[in-house]
Amino acid sequence: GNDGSSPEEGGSASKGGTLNVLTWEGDVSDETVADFEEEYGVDVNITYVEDTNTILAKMLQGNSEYDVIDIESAYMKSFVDAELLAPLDYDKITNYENIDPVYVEKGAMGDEKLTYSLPITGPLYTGVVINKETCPIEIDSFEDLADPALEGQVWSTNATISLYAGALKALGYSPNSQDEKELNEAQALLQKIKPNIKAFGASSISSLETGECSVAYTYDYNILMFDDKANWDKFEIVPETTLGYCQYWTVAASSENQKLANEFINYTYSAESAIKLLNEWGGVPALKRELIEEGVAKDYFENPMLQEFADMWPDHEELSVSDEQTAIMDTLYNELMSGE
Amino acid sequence: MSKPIVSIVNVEKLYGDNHVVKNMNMNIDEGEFLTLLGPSGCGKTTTLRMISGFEMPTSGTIKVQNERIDKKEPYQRDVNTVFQNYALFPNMNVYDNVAYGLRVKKVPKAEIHERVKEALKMVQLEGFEKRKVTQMSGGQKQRVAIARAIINRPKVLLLDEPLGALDLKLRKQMQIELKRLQKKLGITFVYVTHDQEEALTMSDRISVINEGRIEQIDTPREIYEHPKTKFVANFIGETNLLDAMILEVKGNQAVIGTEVGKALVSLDPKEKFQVNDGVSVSIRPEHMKFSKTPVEGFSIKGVVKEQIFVGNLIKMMITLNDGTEIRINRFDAADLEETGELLYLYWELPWGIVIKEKNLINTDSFRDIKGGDPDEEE
Amino acid sequence: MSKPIVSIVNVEKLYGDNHVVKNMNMNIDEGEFLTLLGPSGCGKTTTLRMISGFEMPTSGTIKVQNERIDKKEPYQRDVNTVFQNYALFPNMNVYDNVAYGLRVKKVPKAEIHERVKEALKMVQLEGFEKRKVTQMSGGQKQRVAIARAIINRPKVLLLDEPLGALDLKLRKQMQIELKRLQKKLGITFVYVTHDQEEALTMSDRISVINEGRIEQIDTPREIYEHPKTKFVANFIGETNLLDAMILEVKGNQAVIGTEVGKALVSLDPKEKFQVNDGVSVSIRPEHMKFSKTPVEGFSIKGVVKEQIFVGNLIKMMITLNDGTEIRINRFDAADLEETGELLYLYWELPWGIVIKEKNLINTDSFRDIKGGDPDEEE
Amino acid sequence: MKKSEEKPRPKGRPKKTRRERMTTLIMQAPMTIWAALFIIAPFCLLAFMSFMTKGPLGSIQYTPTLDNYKEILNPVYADVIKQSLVVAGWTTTLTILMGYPLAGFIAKVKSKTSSLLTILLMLPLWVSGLVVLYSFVILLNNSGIINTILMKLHLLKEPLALLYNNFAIVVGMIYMFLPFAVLPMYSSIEKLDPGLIEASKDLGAGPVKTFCKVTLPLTSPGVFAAIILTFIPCIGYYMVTDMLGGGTSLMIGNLIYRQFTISRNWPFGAALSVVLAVIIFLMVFIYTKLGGDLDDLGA
Amino acid sequence: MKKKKIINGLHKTYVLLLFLFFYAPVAVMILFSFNTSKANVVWQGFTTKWYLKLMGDSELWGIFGTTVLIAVLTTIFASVVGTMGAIGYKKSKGKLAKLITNSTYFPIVIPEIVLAVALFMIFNTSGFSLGIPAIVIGNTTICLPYVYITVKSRLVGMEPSIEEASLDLGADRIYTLFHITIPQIMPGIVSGAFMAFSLSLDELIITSFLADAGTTTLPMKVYSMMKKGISPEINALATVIFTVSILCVVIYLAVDGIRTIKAVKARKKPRDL
Ligand SMILES: Nc1ncnc2c1ncn2[C@@H]1O[C@H](COP(=O)(O)OP(=O)(O)OP(=O)(O)O)[C@@H](O)[C@H]1O
Ligand SMILES: Nc1ncnc2c1ncn2[C@@H]1O[C@H](COP(=O)(O)OP(=O)(O)OP(=O)(O)O)[C@@H](O)[C@H]1O
Ligand SMILES: [Mg+2]
Ligand SMILES: [Mg+2]
Repeated sequence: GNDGSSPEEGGSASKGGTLNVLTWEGDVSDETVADFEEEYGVDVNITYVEDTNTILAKMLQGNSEYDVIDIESAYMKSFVDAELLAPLDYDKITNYENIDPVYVEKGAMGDEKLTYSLPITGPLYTGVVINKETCPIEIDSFEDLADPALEGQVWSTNATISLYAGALKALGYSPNSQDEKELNEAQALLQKIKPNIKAFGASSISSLETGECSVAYTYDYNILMFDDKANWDKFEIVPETTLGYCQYWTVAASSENQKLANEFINYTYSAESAIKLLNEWGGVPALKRELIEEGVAKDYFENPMLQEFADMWPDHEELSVSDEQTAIMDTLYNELMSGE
Repeated sequence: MSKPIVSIVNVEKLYGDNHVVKNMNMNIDEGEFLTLLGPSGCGKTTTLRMISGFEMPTSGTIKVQNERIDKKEPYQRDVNTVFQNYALFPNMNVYDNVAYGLRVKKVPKAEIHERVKEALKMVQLEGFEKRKVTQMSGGQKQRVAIARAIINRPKVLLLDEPLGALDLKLRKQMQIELKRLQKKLGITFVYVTHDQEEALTMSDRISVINEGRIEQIDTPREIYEHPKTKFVANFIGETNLLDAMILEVKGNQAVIGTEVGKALVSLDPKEKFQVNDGVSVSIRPEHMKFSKTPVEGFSIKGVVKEQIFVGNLIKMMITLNDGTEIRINRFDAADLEETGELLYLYWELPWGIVIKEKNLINTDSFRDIKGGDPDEEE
Repeated sequence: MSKPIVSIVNVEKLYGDNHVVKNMNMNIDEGEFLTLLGPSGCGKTTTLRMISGFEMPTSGTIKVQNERIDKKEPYQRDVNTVFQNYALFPNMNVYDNVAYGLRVKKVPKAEIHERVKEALKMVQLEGFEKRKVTQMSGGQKQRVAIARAIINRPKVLLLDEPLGALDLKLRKQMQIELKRLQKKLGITFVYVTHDQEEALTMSDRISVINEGRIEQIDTPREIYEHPKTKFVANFIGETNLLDAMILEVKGNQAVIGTEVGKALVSLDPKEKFQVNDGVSVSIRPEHMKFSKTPVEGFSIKGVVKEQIFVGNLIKMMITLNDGTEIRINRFDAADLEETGELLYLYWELPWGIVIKEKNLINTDSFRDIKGGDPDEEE
Repeated sequence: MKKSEEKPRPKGRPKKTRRERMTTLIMQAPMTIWAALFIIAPFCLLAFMSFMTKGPLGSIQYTPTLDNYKEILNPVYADVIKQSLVVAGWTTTLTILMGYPLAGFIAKVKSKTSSLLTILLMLPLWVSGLVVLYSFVILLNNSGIINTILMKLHLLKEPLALLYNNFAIVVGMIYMFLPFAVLPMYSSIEKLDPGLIEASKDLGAGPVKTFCKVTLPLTSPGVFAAIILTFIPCIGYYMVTDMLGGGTSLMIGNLIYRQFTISRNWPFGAALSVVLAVIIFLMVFIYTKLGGDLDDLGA
Repeated sequence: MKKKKIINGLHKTYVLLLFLFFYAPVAVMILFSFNTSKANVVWQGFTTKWYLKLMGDSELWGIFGTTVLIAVLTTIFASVVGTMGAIGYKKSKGKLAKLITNSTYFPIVIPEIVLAVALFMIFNTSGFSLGIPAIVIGNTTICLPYVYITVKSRLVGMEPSIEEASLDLGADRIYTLFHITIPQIMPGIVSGAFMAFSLSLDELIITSFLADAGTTTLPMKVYSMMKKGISPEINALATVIFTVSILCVVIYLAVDGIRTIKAVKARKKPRDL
């Protein structure tokens, strides 16, 4: 393989033991995990995240045995501030070079120098997606979702941050604004949109596919984009509405297996691992394209979105939420959701 | 006899293969107290349930006041039941239980009130209106059940072992009460019991049932003194049964031979007996006599095995040669005989009841129905 | 009397405020058949449960063979119980039920086998070893329960209404069987029943209990013929009770006055009676006589209200002036009297039993205990 | 006579022997400890926490405050609670209405058949409630199986909105809780003495009257138990609202869940839990006062 | 009578429809385990690849194993603690006894999430580490009342004199417990245990609060997949579980049927007495 560090030399010290990895579905392929276990002779426990906040809460209570944690950028600052993360050992992460510089240069919000974190894949976006076949109106801004013509046709993410950040951005504010006035304005906008919303939830693909909804404000459309070639023409994103963020590998400060943790992170950056991931889950690769081009389907990179996503990234202000913002948004959210 | 209020004609009932009621024919007269008596499982409850409508006869007809009712729903019949376990509604108090039948019929409130009071008075439960039925004793519950049934003024009241769950003393007391109530109301009572004493005390007529068949319908006295079958003789009261054969017929009398000796009996002139006929002779314990010397015509003897003093009588057990045990009840509180003493047994002729063997078809019920209604249906 | 095997001294039992057993004193002799007789709720079961160890006396001592056992666990006592509802182990077959007591004691298998066989033979259940107890009839279950209890060869066998759930016929039969078994085994039986006839039939002695108090302990005959209290007279057999006052004492006889007339009685020489003493006179229905003309010394009269034929006897109901009902049983099957006829009542002197009023303290049980064991404790 | 003058022994004589008490104590011990450690103590702590203050990043500061409860007075939360109760109420009503005839049927058939039916009823939940629930998304969506069939049959032109509304929530909830609700109703119907039904008919009441006046009142313990067994879990079971309801309105279960996850505000979550617990306790209290028996809940 | 037949017919039809309602989603679940689409909402084509994948999916089987392990442990704990408690508290009427027995009912009458939160807090505060032991404790707490109630109802229905008969025959309390009481209440224990097992298998709320890094259960896995749609592989696993359950029921019925046939034959033997 083309991985820089050979398992023999790196792994000898860490033979045996267990590595607890907390990650999102789709951020590491099952095969890679199995390969790693075999090569290093360790057990890898994969736990899937439901919500990063929960992890943060658990870790703040000192009740966690995770070694490797997959964090979304929005919470990076909180994790760093709470000193929950250990600095990465770049000596172990030799595959660092494989990563597309675009993603490394920008760094993560709250960890701009990537002391603690490395992006797992290319950027993810939350934004408005339209089913071109069924959407009754032209949409080019977030506010358009309030159009009465869309009544009962909108799917929305249920992630608080994305909701308010999207509204803030549409109003011309920073998506990470903590200003109460600005947030209240955002609330007013959301309240206008809410009657149109059919459902809040995680998975939106199905509802767009089944015709349940014609528009979705969602964070997982990228998967849909790459999953099925037929969808490439059917769906369209509204670039003005996008929020970008990345998932990052980090190592827990409390981890007793830091060396192995770094080795694991390094392992996922091998071209082989990246190819397996793309083939299993799709998505924007974090590695340089030339390293993986051969491993994936011929038409994989023909998807026009792929380039667009990569190109959009430098202009995006990554999401990052503070404690105060969480508190305010939360109250607003409860208010938003309580009325009929 | 007055006109029949209930008539049961050729009724058969099968549960699957189980032939529970066999060709039953019976007329029940207006105002009479008729008891169905028989051992457990003989089909008494089944018969009652067919009259009340909870079971359908497999074949045959049942009429109440000449109206075929076997196609009516139970709640459309003018017949009420007092259930063995009372079946009081536990969610209602005494008043509501008794008023139930009237409320269902939408009788005006004032009238309900009136009639409930009257019914409760009838069963001597005034003042218990508000009591929960779960807080009442067995006898009281029984009375509520009766009040609840009679308030509807049914033509026929069916009672399925209504006193079965009560203790002896209370039972005796309720027997008398029930009988009085029946007289006062003038309603026809069809009463089920397996307690022969109860049947004898209360009934105008008793219908003795065995394995789904009516063995005899008659007045208590007739049944006690002139059982038509061995089963009836044995089931009603204690008795000593001797299997015998007629050796000699002399007018109304006969000499019979048993395994343990000869004896004399008098014959029923209405029936024909011949020499060599197999018969059974039933002699009640209180009619069995003994003597220390042989008695003319009798040659049955045995030894005293046991004598027990039971309240007002002395029960003697005599063992015959072939091991048969004969019971004798003596009411005179004279001194006991010696255990082991040899005694000669005899009886006064009228008390030795002769029953023909193979006489078990219920001819009697046929006779009974003959006078019944003429318009029998297909 | 032989030496007592169970002695109950000054035993009291309270459930909360409910005084269930009151200062009970009783000796039970070895090998005797003692019956506790009394109405429902009088404390019979409680007494039995104190002997078997399922309840602790609130105060007082209980000894079996001079050993205080009230501090022993039930399973350490040489006493076994036959429960009213049998309490057979439903998860075991007949053999296992009977063998249970021996298995617990780790008796060798061969011996268990031997003894189970013997016990089953004793109760005539050979061949039923493998039968599930749920598939047996009431009488059979009863016998298994007895076999299970006697296999332990207890010194005392306690039986709590063992025949209560059986029907009349079977019950009579089991009474005789039980009595025979007791004689054969020679074990002391303490038998509980509320059926006085059963008590009279089976017992050597009867202890009549009323509201937690022993009213009288005596042989059946003595209890029937010489009840010490009104309660006993009333509870044992049917009786006619007349409240009266002594008007005149003449040697062993007395003239008494009731509300409905005068009568003669003979007095028990052991007790002192004075003029003006309040007494009750008990006359059994079978001892009450009547005549169409007045009888010397008696001036009680009444009219015939009802006459019922019950099997072997005729029950007459006579109403006196003050409304009291008098019952008369006639065993001669002669013709009935006319209803409404005026009759004069009398009795032969020995059958009019005089009971002193206020004679309800159980002096008798004290007398009984006096001869008891001398080493009573603190 | 001397003996009887002796004072009765002190009343305190034990009713049971020492061994019996020992055995009882040993048997009681595990459940006592369990209840104390894992039920009573946690609830006490929960109550305690509800009076604490939220610290930065979701930590807890042990300074007592009533703010959490004051916050609950905010009409927003009253709305959330009301909304939850309404959905739970609908679910419960429909579950009972649908479950009662089923319970009646199970009670009516032979005992073999009835135990088979009970097993069949529970079996789908055995597999994994969530996976089966997810199947409802496949069944109910606009181009789902039901809409497709109805449209193929030309019964519909436009697909019916079956998913992401209260209808879907209630269907899902019924699916999850009906089996549990049927059991207590079944056992109380089975316990009903058939003699009482006959008595009622005998007294002239037709089937409908008999049902209203006898059957229903006498099986009400089972119905009450079923109500409790449906209503209470409904309130907290946020998965169904999330998955099938589209989450357009917040339920109290989700709200509490959010406090411990997204909002990281434990004291407030604790306070909400306490309030919810109190509401439910009041209901259960009324239930027992009406003569309900908690034992019926075990079916 | 005719009316009765019609009503009976309607009743049967209703029950049939209700079971249709219950099994429709199951049928869909089974059908979609053969779906090629990963998002698994729209039918795209038939495949058995998910079953092949499932066979080699050590991770999923590991999760399944964890789930079953937790359920088994929960069942054992709940059965033992609940049974002992029911026996021990059968006759107790004191205030303390009431407190304990009533609090045992808490988990049924309180929304699960409240209990989850309370347990989560107590473990955190006391420093008891989360993970399988904590999950088992949590699940046991939820299942305990079911075992307690079912066993208690058996105990109440049990003839009290049967235990007394055993003592009377010389067996001490322990012997009586094992030879008389437990066989008598076994059906209660079994149905309580069954309840505990199935509740625990499907338990999500408490489990996800009390899970630690290395522990995932099947419901947790399923719930986390909601983001992208539940993969047909999960459907395949659920189908396998379902099939096994059905097989168990069928085997049970068969064994039971054979037993009844035997019993009927035995009864037909000539009756003694
Ligand atoms: N619903 C039924 N299905 C099948 N067999 C039945 C049914 N009801 C009664 N039987 C059978 O019919 C026979 C007669 O039963 P029935 O209840 O009429 O007897 P019974 O004379 O009332 O007896 P008991 O004195 O015990 O009440 C019995 O053998 C009984 O087993
Ligand atoms: N465990 C108990 N707790 C409280 N009171 C009891 C208890 N057991 C019995 N009693 C009361 O004690 C009294 C006597 O009861 P006991 O069972 O000894 O009566 P009994 O003579 O056996 O009656 P029966 O003939 O009905 O069996 C009754 O009033 C009963 O209510
Ligand atoms: Mg009957
Ligand atoms: Mg008793």
